[in-house]
Formats: sequence, C-alpha cells, structure tokens
Amino acid sequence: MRWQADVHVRLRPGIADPEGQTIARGLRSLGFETVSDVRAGKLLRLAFEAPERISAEAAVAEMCRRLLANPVMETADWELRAEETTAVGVGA
Amino acid sequence: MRWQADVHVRLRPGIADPEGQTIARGLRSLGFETVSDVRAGKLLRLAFEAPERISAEAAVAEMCRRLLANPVMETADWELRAEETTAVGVGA
Amino acid sequence: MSRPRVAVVVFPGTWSDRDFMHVAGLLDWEARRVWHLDTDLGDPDAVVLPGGFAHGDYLRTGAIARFSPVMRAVESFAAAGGAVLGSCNGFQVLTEAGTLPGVLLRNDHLEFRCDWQPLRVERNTGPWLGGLSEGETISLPISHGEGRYYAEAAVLDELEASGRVVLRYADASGAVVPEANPNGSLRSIAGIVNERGNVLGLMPHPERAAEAEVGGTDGLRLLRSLDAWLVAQPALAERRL
Amino acid sequence: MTIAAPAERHGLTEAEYERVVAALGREPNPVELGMFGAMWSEHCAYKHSRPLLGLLPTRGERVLVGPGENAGAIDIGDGLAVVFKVESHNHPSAVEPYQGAATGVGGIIRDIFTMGARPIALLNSLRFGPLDPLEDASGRTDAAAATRNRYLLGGVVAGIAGYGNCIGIPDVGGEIGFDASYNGNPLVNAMCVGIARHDEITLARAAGPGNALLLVGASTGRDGIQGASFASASLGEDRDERRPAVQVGNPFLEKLLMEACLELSRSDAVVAMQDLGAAGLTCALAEVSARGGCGAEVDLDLVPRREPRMTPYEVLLSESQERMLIVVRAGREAEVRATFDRYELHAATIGRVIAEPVVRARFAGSVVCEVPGRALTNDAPRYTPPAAPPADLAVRRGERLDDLAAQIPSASTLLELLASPNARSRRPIWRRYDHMNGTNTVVGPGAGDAALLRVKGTSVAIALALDGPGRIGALDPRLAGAAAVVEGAINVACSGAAPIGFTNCLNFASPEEPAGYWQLAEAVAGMAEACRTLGVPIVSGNVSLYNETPDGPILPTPVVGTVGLLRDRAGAVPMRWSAGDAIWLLGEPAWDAAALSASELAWRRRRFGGEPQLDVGAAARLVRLLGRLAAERLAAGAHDASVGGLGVALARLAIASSLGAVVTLPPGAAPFPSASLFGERAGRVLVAVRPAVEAALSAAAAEAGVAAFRLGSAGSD
Ligand SMILES: Nc1ncnc2c1ncn2[C@@H]1O[C@H](COP(=O)(O)OP(=O)(O)O)[C@@H](O)[C@H]1O
Ligand SMILES: [Mg+2]
Repeated sequence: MRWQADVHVRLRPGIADPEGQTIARGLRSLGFETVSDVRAGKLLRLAFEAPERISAEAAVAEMCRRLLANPVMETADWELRAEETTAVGVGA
Repeated sequence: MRWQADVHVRLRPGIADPEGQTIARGLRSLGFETVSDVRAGKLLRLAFEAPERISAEAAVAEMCRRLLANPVMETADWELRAEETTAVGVGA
Repeated sequence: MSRPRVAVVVFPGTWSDRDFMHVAGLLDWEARRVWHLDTDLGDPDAVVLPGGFAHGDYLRTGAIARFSPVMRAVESFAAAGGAVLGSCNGFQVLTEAGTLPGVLLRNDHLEFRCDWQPLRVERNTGPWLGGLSEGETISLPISHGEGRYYAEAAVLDELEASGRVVLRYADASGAVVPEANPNGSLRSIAGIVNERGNVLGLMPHPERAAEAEVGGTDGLRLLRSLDAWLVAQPALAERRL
Repeated sequence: MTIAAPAERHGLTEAEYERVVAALGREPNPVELGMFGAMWSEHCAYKHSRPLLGLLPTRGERVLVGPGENAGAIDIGDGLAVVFKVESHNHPSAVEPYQGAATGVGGIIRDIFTMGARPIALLNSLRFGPLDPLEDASGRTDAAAATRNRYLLGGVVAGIAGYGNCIGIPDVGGEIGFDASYNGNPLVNAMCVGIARHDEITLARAAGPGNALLLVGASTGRDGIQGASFASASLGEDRDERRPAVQVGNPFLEKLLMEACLELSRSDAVVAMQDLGAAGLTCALAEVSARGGCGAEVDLDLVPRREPRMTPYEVLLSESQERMLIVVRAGREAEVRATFDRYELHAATIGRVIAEPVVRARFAGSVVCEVPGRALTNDAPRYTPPAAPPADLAVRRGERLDDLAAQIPSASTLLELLASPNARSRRPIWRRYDHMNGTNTVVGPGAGDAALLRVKGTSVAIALALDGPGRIGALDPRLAGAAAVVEGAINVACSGAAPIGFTNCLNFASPEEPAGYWQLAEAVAGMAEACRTLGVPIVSGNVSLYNETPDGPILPTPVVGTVGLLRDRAGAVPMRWSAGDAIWLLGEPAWDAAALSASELAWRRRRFGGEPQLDVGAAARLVRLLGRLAAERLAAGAHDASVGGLGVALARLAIASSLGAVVTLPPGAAPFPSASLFGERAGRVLVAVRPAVEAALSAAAAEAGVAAFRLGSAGSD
C-alpha cells in the first residue's frame, strides 16, 4: 500500500531562529506590522510503501528519529495518508 | 485578535528538488527502501493580529504572494487558527 | 619514529581533503584518502574529517554522512582513544554522529562567512593542540554557513567545567567579545574535544593556514602537534615498532 | 507526438522557416522545428554577433585552444594550461535570482571541466539597478524598483555563494556596479578558470562511428524548456507567459560529475565530452557531431527521466542542469561506467556516433528527427542589421564639463565618492564567498586589483580580473570595449603579471534596434583594437542580447575577463605602500575636463554627457612597463585609478596600508582640479617606490615612453 506523509520539522522552543526573525522583519517592513513572530521549519513530503497504517506510522517515526530531525534542536510531527484515499491521521 | 498561521511553501510540481532527492536516497540507504520520493519545502509559523478571520486570511495570502513564496517556482497553502481557540480553517 | 599515518575521510561532497593532502606533504605525514563507503581505515595513527558539503548539506549538515559505512570505523577508532580531527563539515558530522555533543546551526546572520578569524586557545591538551600555548591567540580561516554552536545550558556548563571548550572566537587581541563572534555560537565556541580529549571538532580550517604565502601558518602549528603526541603515546609507539 | 507549433512559437521568422526547409530539403516536423527554434535563437546561434566576433584577435603563440570549444586554453609553461571563460545568466537571474545565478555558476564550471581542466577559481561581474531611490541621480528608480533590486542583489549573491561554496571552487574576485538602466534586468556574468595538463585537454569533437554516447548526471525533467529562446527575447511585459520552468542547480551532483570527468579526461577511453546547457541534448548532439564532422543516433527512450509522459520534444530540449554527454570508445563503456559508478552517478548509453552527418533520434521505436548537425549549428542565419548611433548621442557628447571640472575638490566629495554604491567596499559581498578553498589564493578579493593564485608545484602565479567599463558605453561604446580590455590588462599588470589572454561577455540590448546593434558593433571593434594594441588574444566569450525592459535598454556592458601570468610569484607587487615610499603616477595624465565624462562624480551631479577619451597605445606601454618594474623589483606597491579616479585610488591605498600620504598634484592639474582628482580615464596607475630606486623608476618610465609624475610620499601624516 502506498503512503504519503507530510513531516513537519520544527526548531525546539527556546532555540534562536534567526531565519524566522528575518522573515518577521521582512514582513513588518512590507507593511504587515502586526506580525509578532515567525518560526521557520521544514516540510518534507514522503512517498513510500508499507503494508498497513500501523507499520507506515512506525516507519515515519523511525525515519524522523534516525534522519529527518535532530533531537538536539528539532521536533517532528507528521500527517500520514494512504494514497488514493483521504483518511488523515496525525501522529507525533 | 491574534492569529497563528502555519504556511506550507512547496516547490511546484515539475521543479527539480535536489534536496528532496538527496533525502530520499539517504532514507533508502538507511534501509527504508520503499521510499520512492521526497519533496522538501518550508514550514513557517506566523503569529500576527487581524480583526477577523476574513482579514486574517487575506493578510496571509498577501504575505505569501509578496514575500514567503516565489510564484515562479513555489506554491503556498496554510492553516489559520485563532489563538487560544482550536478552530482550524484551510486556505490556498 | 616513523611518519604519522593519517587517514583523510572523503564523503562525496568533501573538498578540504585535497588541501589536507597538500599539507600532509608539508608535514611529511603519510596521508591516505579513505572513501566514505570503505569500512576499513587502514590502521592509521590519526583520522581527519575535512571540510566540504558531505552530501550537499541538504537536510542538515552531516546528517546523511554520519551513516556512511566509514563512520563505524571512525567511531571505534575514536572510542579506542585514537586521534580524530573534524574540521568544519567534519565537526558537523561528528556532532550529528554524537561523537561530540551539541549541534552547528545556521549562522545567526544567515550568511555564509569566509574570513581570517582570531581564536583564543583555551586548552592545549590532546593530539591536536599540544603545539599551541594556552591563552595564545591564533588566526585561522573560517568558511561556513552553519557554524553556530548550540547545546543545552547543562551541556555547555559540563563542557566548560571539564575544560573541553578548547577554542573560542576572539578579536585580534584575544578578547572573547560578542563583536568577534562570527556566527552567533553560544559562548563563542569554535572548537571542543570529547571527554577523553582525543577527538577535536572545530569550525575553522587549520589546513588553510599552513603557508605564509597564502596567509598564515598557525594551522600548520596546530596540525604538527600530532607528531609529538604520537611519540608520547607508549601504546602507539609500541605498536609502531 | 507533440502538438504542431507555429514557426512563431519557436521564435523563427518566416524567412528563417524557409531556410530550415531549404536545409532539410523538406518541411520540418514539429520536433525538428523546435530544435531549430532553440538552436537558431540568438543565445545558441549568435545570429547578430557572429560576424562581429570575427574581428577579435584570437591567435597567439600561447593559445592552445581558441573560441569554438567549451572554453579557451592558454599555455602557462611547465606543461600546464590555463582554461577559462565567462558566461552570462542575466535573464534567468531576473526571474529567480538565487537559482538563476547558481545555475549560471554551475554552467560555467561545466564548461571548464568539460575541457579536462580542474577549476581553481570563479569570478563574477554584476550589475543591478540602484538599491535606494536616493542613489539614482537620473531619477528613474522608485521605491518599488529599489526594493526589487535589493531582492535581486541578495538572491544573486546568495546563489553564487551557494553554488560555488558547495562545489568547493573559490570565488576570488569580480566587480559590481549600479545604474538605473539595470532596473529589472540585472547582469550576472560568471567566469571560471581551470588548470589542465596539455595532454589532458579534452575537446568536444565526436569521432569514430560506433563509439558510444553516454548521458551522465541528473535525470531529465521539463526544466527550462525554451530557455534558449527565453534568453533571446527582452524581458517584456509578457515575460510571465514566456517563462520556462525554473532550473534548480545541484552543486553537490556537479561536484561528483566534475571529479568523475576529470578522472576520465586522463583516460583514452573518452573521445570527447560536452556539457548540456542551452537547448539541452539537441545542442550537445549537434555541436559534438558538427565539430567532429560525423553524426549521432540516439534513442530517447533510454534517457533517464525525472517526470512521466515527457514528449520527444521535451526530452530533446530540456535544460535540466548537471548533465554531460560523453563520447566513449566502442567497447570501453564498462570501464567508463565503472568510474561513474564509483562517484554514484548514473550513466546511460543513449546512442552511437554514426558516419552520416545527421542527428537522428528515435522515440518509441520511430524516428522523430533527422537533421544535419551543421544545419543546426554552422548553417544558422547571420544578420548584419542596420546600425546607427542613438539620435541624441551628438548632443550628449557635446556637453561641456568645465565648470564641474574646475571646482576645488573637497574632502566631503571624496568621502561621498568612497561611500557611493559604485565605489564602496565590496567586503559584504566577497566575504560570503569561500575565496580560499584550494589554498592557492595569494591575493584574494579586496586585497589587490587582480586576484593572484599560485599554481602548486611551480613558481608561477596567475592573475585574474573581471572588468566592465562603467558608464562610458552610454557616450562611446567603442571606448567602452577598449576600456574594459585596458582595465583588465592594467589590473593584472598592477600585480606584476603580464596579461596573456582575455575572455569576454557582451551584455547589450536588442540588436534589432539600430542603436542597439551600433553599440554592439562599436564595442566589439573597440575591444578588438585594444587587444591588438596589447598583443593579447581573446580565447573565449559569450553574448547576451535583448537586455532591456519596457523602461529601456541597459547601458552597453562589455565585460572582459583577464588572465595574467607571473613567472615568479615571489616578485608579486602588493596593493600597498609603506612609510617613506615615494608615490608616483604613471600613465597619460587626465588633467582635462573631459576626464570627468561618464565618471561617478559627473553622474552624481546629473551631468550625463561629455566626450570620454582613452589612449590605448599609452595604456599598452604602461602595461609593459609595470611588468618590467615588477621583474626588476622597482615597484613596492601599485594600484590603478578606476571608479572615483585618483582620489579614491589614493584613499584605497591608504586604507589598505593603514597609512596616509601627502600628495600634491602637478601644476598641469591646476586648471581642472576636480577632473584631475576624480576623473576616471583608464590607463593610470599609482606606484609606491622606495626612495633608493626612484631614479631607476623614472628612467624606466622614460625608456618605455610612459608619462611619470612624482606626487608625494607615504607615511608623512
Ligand atoms: N561581485 C564581486 N565578487 C567578488 N569580489 C568582488 C566583487 N566585486 C568586487 N570584488 C572585489 O572587491 C575588490 C574591489 O573591487 P573594485 O571596487 O571593483 O576595485 P577597483 O575599482 O579598485 O579595481 C576587488 O578585489 C574585487 O575583486
Ligand atoms: Mg582596479
């Protein structure tokens, strides 16, 4: 069965995010003065196969743990959907 | 009223994504052989103010158009929520 | 003693291996490149992880490299007390691998930065720093976009307490001041060692400072430290007899 | 099969279409028409510039490879050659600055390693509109345009840095200028320099029917289809529709390609290498076969794709980056493939060299195109359109600058010029480039007029500079061409090197306008003359036309890359003076009011006219003299006058040396002191001299026929 996962990798709270700060400044200088904060992260859309949802979930968790996020500074969560269906589950 | 938007910036389909390809290769070599594709994008969490949902939506759309995504190669969609509530709307 | 045998690890996107090989010639080291898919380091006296963009630095610097087959050999060499130097991308790989604590984040000003950088030598122990003096100011090139050292406060305190912060960004007079910090590293950290002190990770490029003609020789002094250290290692000396 | 597209779609005129029919002896099919459209675009075919380029001197004793190959090559002794070329990526950078600039750098690097040379340096020449409306004396830049210019500059510099830093080739110099004519149409020219052993230089000529054609590197997507025709049209209002899919660079992949190709250039299993650039596979197949006088037959089904359902037209014209075509001796494919495997690169055999001089491609079993390679390349149309100077030129040239020139210069004017966008420190740019990788950089950016790189294993250094002529082109494009050449030669000569070769990039507006073509023709003539006078050939180059927006054309911008040779780098001359040094000015003085025309000062005072001048013969004598001064160790330091004239040049030397100087201009400068101090006429160099050798210096200058003036000395506060 084919799966699609949208993995969101975010900086842990408290870690300085100069990229987010720069974007926030940019937005404010464009006239969006009420923007008080921006945090920048990564969005990874994965396509892969797994026999069933439970193993697909486990695979994404493992991919995040081993490669996609570095726990020293990042957290990851994801949305997993079976391709050609619309069921959405949220994991963390 | 305070709003939080999670903006997803993705490469348009067809645009080459060396980062995604490299991550896919990395995952396969770690043993996740069924990974057929990875597309890399950006995740931006914005905090800002707007009087109501309709103007908040319009503001995010405008921020995407003017700064957050280059329409030549990227698309943006977002989830908008009022802070301290849990209502979620999806825009594009 | 015979010439130090040094393994220079090469990932697909590594480039400072060429400069290390050149400097190895100046130092009269017997240096050998080891491709990242190799599992055997070839019984070296020291291992160098040079600068570059190991796998394009996509995702995170060093994230993919740490899984390369050669890294198992590097890790066990390090665990056995062997001299390991990770410079720039090599430092990033060592932190991703967990051989050294912390992580290197994008420079606080978001730009790549290439420049000569004064550094204060905080400790001169271990294989790579013995030829320098504590408290002295040396100058080495930096060249990175992601060199902002970060670790949790407790980890930083532990590093400081155990004397493992060995190099700090400084101004020309050796003062560690915020203006001299080129990337926003916490506590101006430019280089650290592991608990045993045999593994050094640093963002600067010692191999680029080995000849006056191209700007300076402090890097050569740093690298030359290895020779004396090896001689002082009875176990190694015996093995080499 | 593809949808039939009208000739219009591919940018071909009715007459050109007829020419295609004549070349084929039949109507082209839609795929073939697309191939002609791309190959006969200005970008690939040089329709309007080829006849002019014939004027450039390209021969010389040291020339190993001249124009026509991927890059030029010049002998530097010790069995080594320097291989170099400059190329533009203007239009793509206007649309997506980061990727446009990055892929420009990637493209020029491929040109160098395709020749079997290891790239050792990059340089870049940039032009943008003003970053601040207040900095535009012409008043043509509003806040929105300035914001866009800042975005473009940020993206372009990041893209150059992103690609060059990742692949590991140091960016050692360049130049940048600002003018309202570049609003919305920035110029991004990148130069790459490599070193090769003579016997490892690899040409791009297919030979030997039966030899295999390998396609290596990235898989093929729909990137940049019609990029060649896009680059050959102005950035008009309809640019959104013309826009091809943005190409994304992958420097990491290119690093692998580079290492593999360099390894293979030492093997006799490889007959030829050609990178895929504009017009993709079509251009690569046509060029290698036309150069080799043979043909190529490929099966498009064997081309690795990134996207499903690509048409033969798309596969043939895709401009996906980081791809190479390798011609491999029959029977040796396995060995070559093993090398690519080692670098984790995918190599597909897509066809063979054939004797019949045609490019033939099959798709799903049937032939989709069959075109003589020469028809696509050498037989492209050539035009010599009408040329005429801009109508208002005579009036503008007639402007007198005497009043401005006669003003008494003030310290605040000097500070204003030093801080001006066209003269201020470039450190914020070059510190974002790794300029030390390879440990060859003896003189890096900001430290001299030219970058100086040692060649390991020899006593030699090569000096590199990349220069454009500022605004002279608006008043005298011929002089602009000459000035770019002279500035390059003098920049390398200041470091003690002798110029040995040039490359050039011609950035101009539409040649279909008489003024545009006139500017191009004049500039090329001026470059040719100056090269002849210096006795130095041009061995490679690139042309970028149609640089204009609805607001108008860009300034004529011929950019010249110069390579100099310093036999003994121990004798390199720094850009510095020391306490007690005498300061001399060498070169034809420019004490007249016209010296201010096209200068930064005049422009800032809204004086856009005048008659710029340049004595190329005198400049050539100066270049030779500088070489001699270095060889005889008579010059302790040198720096040429460029933007901001002598005033800014003196200030730069003082800053570089952390030491001031007291100078007095000679009596001849008295009538027009501002022109004398801030005029920008090329061909003048400040030299620092130890007092003991002043007599020798002045004798050498007299002997060389170079005017020399003692201005003062350094260190006396
Ligand atoms: N775009 C650029 N990229 C890299 N280096 C640059 C760039 N522009 C200028 N430089 C470097 O900055 C220094 C000063 O440049 P420039 O102002 O053009 O010098 P000058 O007018 O004295 O010849 C030179 O070393 C040059 O190579
Ligand atoms: Mg100069």
